[in-house]
Amino acid sequence: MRFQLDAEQREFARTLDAMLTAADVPSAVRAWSTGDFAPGRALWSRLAEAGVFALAVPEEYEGVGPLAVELAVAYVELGRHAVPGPVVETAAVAGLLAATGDSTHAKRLLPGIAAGSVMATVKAPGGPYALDAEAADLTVTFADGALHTCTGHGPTHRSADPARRLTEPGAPAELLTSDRAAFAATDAWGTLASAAQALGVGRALLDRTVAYVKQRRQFGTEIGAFQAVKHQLADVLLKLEFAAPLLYGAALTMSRADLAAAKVSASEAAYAASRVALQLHGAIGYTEELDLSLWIRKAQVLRTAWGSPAECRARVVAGAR
Amino acid sequence: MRFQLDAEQREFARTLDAMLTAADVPSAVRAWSTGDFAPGRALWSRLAEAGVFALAVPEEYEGVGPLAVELAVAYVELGRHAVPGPVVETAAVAGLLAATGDSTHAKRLLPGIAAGSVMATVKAPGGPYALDAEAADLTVTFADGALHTCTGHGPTHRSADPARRLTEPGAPAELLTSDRAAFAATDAWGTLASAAQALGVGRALLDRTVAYVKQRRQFGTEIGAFQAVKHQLADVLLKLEFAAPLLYGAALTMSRADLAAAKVSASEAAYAASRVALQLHGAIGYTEELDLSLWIRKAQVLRTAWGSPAECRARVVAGAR
Amino acid sequence: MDLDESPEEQAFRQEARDWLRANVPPEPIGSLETEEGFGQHRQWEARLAADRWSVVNWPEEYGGRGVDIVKWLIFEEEYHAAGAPGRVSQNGINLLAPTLLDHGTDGQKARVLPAMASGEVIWAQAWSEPEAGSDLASLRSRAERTAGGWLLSGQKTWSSRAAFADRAFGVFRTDPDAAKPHQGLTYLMFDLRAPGVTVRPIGRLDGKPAFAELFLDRVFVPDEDVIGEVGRGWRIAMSTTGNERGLTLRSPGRFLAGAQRLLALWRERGDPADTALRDRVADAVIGARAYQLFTAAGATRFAAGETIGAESSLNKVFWSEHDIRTHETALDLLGVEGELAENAWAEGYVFALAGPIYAGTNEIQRDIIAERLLGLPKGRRA
Amino acid sequence: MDLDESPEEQAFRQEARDWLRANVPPEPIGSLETEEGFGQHRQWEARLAADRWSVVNWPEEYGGRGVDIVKWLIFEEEYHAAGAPGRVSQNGINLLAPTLLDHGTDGQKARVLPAMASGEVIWAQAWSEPEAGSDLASLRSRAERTAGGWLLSGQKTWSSRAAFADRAFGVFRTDPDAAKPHQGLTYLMFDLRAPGVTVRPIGRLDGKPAFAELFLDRVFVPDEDVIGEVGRGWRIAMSTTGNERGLTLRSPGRFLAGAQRLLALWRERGDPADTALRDRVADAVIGARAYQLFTAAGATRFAAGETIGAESSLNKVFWSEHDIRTHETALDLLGVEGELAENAWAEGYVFALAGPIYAGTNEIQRDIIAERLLGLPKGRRA
Repeated sequence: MRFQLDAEQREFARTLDAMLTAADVPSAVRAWSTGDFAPGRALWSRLAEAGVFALAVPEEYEGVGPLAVELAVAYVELGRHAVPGPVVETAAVAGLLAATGDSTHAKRLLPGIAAGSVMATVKAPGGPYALDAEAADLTVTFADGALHTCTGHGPTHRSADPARRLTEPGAPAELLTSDRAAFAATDAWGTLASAAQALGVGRALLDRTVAYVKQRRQFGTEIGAFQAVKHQLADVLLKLEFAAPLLYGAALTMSRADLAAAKVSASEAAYAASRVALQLHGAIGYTEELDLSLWIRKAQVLRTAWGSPAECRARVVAGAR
Repeated sequence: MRFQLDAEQREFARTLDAMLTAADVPSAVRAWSTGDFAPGRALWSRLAEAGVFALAVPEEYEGVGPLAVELAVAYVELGRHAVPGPVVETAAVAGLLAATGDSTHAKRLLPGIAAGSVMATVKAPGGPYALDAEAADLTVTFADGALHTCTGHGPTHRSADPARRLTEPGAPAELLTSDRAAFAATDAWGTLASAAQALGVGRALLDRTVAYVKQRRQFGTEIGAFQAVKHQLADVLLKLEFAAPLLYGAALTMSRADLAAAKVSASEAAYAASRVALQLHGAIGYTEELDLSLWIRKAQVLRTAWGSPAECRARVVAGAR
Repeated sequence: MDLDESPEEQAFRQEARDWLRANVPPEPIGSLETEEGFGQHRQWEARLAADRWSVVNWPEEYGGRGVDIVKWLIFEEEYHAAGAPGRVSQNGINLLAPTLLDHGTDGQKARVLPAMASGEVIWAQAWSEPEAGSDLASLRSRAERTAGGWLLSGQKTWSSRAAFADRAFGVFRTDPDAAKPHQGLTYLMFDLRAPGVTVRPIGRLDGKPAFAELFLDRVFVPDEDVIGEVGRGWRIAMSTTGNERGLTLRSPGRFLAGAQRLLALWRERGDPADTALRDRVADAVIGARAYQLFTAAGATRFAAGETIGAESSLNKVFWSEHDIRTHETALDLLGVEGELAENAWAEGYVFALAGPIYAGTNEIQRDIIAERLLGLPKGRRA
Repeated sequence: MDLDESPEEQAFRQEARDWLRANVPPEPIGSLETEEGFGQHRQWEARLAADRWSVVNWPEEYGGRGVDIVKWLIFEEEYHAAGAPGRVSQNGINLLAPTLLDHGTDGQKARVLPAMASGEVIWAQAWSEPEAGSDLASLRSRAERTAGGWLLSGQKTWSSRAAFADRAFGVFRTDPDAAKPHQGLTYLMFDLRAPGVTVRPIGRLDGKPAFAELFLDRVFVPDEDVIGEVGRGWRIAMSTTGNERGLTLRSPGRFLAGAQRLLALWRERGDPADTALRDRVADAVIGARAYQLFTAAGATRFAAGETIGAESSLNKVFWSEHDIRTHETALDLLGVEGELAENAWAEGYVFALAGPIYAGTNEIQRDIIAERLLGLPKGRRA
């Protein structure tokens, strides 16, 4: 047993972190929110170069995967930097295609996903939208008990997180699979990626808030010296630090119950982090002008994406040994 | 609208408080816990003299009621002083008897309840026990869809609150009523009295803990000066202060939903008070030697008595206009 | 002790209900945080005022009906139950008007209040400054003496409604040499369109410009727009926030109506077997009822001449946390639809999120509760 | 990164499982907080020790198997999954033994450890004093020099197990004139049956004498029972609580088994439609798994030679609050039956309630988390 990221995995995280720190992601997020996808696309290409989208793609389809732990590592960084676009959905579609019995579609589509030239998204059975389908090259939809590709897309609705564009998928075009194993793989990779993203969002919120309370002064002292402030932040750290091992543990087992446990813990931790971040920043945290809002709004909506807290808890109880 | 206790009601509370403060209730509680009912019976007589047990009894049966607000006022004091015995159950039985269509039983039993000579208890439909039936003069039981008196009683089980003796009722003897209105009245008066008792328990816990943190010193200062201590106590006060108007509002309407709202709020507030009391007292609060334990243990078990939190919430949703 | 309404109160409730039924727009009007919606809300204020429903508890001479607090609570219940629009004039009505009624001159009252009641002049508050959040004693914006008045300079922020409002009020430092930071402050009213005022709207979390930054560069304020004595602005501001804040900042009617909407949503969309959500819906109903009754108790004491002091901190913490929980429950009930920015609960949720922050953060309120209501020793907080 | 067990670890797990299956009493033995149950637990310790299962991670010479931390975790999982009795020797094994192994003489180890491993000598801790709760620096009990040893005088309290145990350990003030309150303390072992010792059992909330007050009146302790250097007791005590506390105070196996028991109760008694309780059962399962994996990560680092510092505060807050929530859920699931003092969860609930208080209150742990892990400025806490 060696339950710790190895040196290579940690280095991978540091590389992504450095790349994203240098990339001015907040500007790409704001552009994406207005429907200008170019900066986001450019970021996407750089992430592909770094290997991020090849992690869920098996080697036989020009990927490097499946590498679930590395995917979790990468998506924590994507969440920490609030990378826009259907990053989670692309991982889910990759998982789907790799799991279809018929390799035709996998051969045609997976190499592009791995290389970053195919941005993919999916409308899962749970909801009416395919995230960012407007911007995607491939939209998969669930219809009539099977998964299909789509032609075009319908109207886009605004999300409470403007960086998430809720697009209705177009009409089903080509049948991909009606194999239950492919549905399960979609869900597994989507849940894993989403849990990792949420954990990263939570960490970004905590880090920014800790930095803020160290410099913000009220009543003659840094507010970080107030015990009420300390304890709120300590509780957020607790939630994040106990969600992280669930995430990596789920990446190792890829069991439905473990993934659900990771998703609910990470997204509830991120939501708690967003509430505390807002409370401790005060009014300035409540504006969209501060970058902090990019994470606050994402933390709110990630709770329901890829399994609401209630759905996840039901899966945990159903799947507990 | 005048939603405030009047001078007479406040004076009634003060009188009971003074009487109970002088009466060394903790000793009576400890005796009651060991099966020595004499000091509790003596206390019961004094409460009857003060009119407490006549409040749910209509005037036509030698009572002074029904006076639901006054009963709530009195039972808050009973809770604050941890008075032992089936005080809540006696109020419920009084409500039951007053609501039966047939006045024979009411005439026979209610004057004694009002005078304090009949200590009554009841096994409600929800559970297997009639609280303190060992000590009571009258035990009512629910059987075959009707309410009956009992002959004798079965074995007694230990409660987590040793002052509550969980006795199995004896065999049904005389039929009292099968009128649904009587069931409802039992429940209404039991729930009201229980909510009031819980509120009083919560207040006692808060008062004692506030007094403790003002004198207990750690790290060179009174622990009541720590912000983490302050905020925990502020939250308890909040819960109690918003449970109180629900209690008195329910006494005015006696509606099932309002009573349930009062019960769940008061007993959850009392439980929160018990957890904070224990935490802030530290190890000394964890011993049965300190009187504080009388309230801590009662707060824990009152949550489920006369409607668990879940049952109460179901009633609120069912009954909301 | 009772919760009864007198025949007169019942008649008042019926009159309000009838008027609202006949006049509340059948479809929701635009958000008051948008320019178009702001205009619609201003028109709605005029309609309320035309039939003297905009400020029922004010004296009749200023456009009110002179009703007592119980009737004001009744009106608020009916108002929110009817689904009537949010009150774009609320900053003026809740924060400035009580101050004017207590401390203003007759001339000021006659000049300001009727136009506020009619929606002709919409007021923004200008309390906070970039370096002074909950710590108002450290305000730095200043007013300098000039012929016939004062010149305001400095910066205010988190000025609710200022993006579209007409005038603003706040306290300014008139004596920088005062012995203590609370002293030397003066309460002033000023025109948001006056020369020297720059209004920079700030988008809140949902992008709507719910507040603004104000940059003030030698903005002239005539003496007639000073409220109360020069140098006593702090005490004047505090005297009004203290006694009625708990009762007027958030009316119980608002939460009762919110709980009813949630209950309706639950009945329409909820799964009866889902006790987890049912319990949270129940808590919203219980919380709204508790707040209504807590307020009724406060109103009874207020009507009997008592003042509401530190208890208003209990009030503030309670409603602000209740409001967030209620909206969280609604969003969870809506599931994936709850993510839509345009869903009926989304704007309310964002609005609710500000509750624990403004008007004194809930951390400060809890300190006040502990120190003033429980008598715990003052600490350094850190 | 993996969670795999080596073939050798799997074999160890199987060996432990087989032994436990053959040896764990089929019916629960008495509570270890009663005199009769204490004796039964002592016998159980002897049985464990006879087959070298009582202290698997100790060196073989003292009765252990010298296994590493991973195998210790495996043993604990199997132990609790088998429903084996609580460990009456845990104070000695978890608190005194690590100190002896680090700071004791060879003679002390040989004299104390084997008898501890076999249950022949059961140890109580004697840390707290009436006026020093979490603030250990203010300890006042003293040890005065005498020929060949020390004379202990003073009072200790909250001494777990002391009602029925044989010996105790703690720190005593040997130099009242030391410059700082942390200095001048010495770590000592003493006999609870020695002349001058009065043990007064204290009933906890459920009435069981889970701890005691110790009154010490010139109790003789020979020099051979001083651990480490005289005057350095504080540092010695701290050095052992720091590095492994997080890993040994509460083993994940305990919470995994608890979550399984709750899950079984839910499957037997729960209403599948009651999602409110289902969600809480899920949280117990999730929390136990999180704690298992968090500990696995810590064990990996520990095995790699790293030390566990302030992270043990995260650990302490997590398990103590998880433990209470799990028991609350079970009691709610039991409904009216949950009130019975004799129900299977009642003793565990009362035990769990102590978690957030002892070994440094959770308030202090949160201060440590904020200051040492998040780097927030030290405050005065008040």
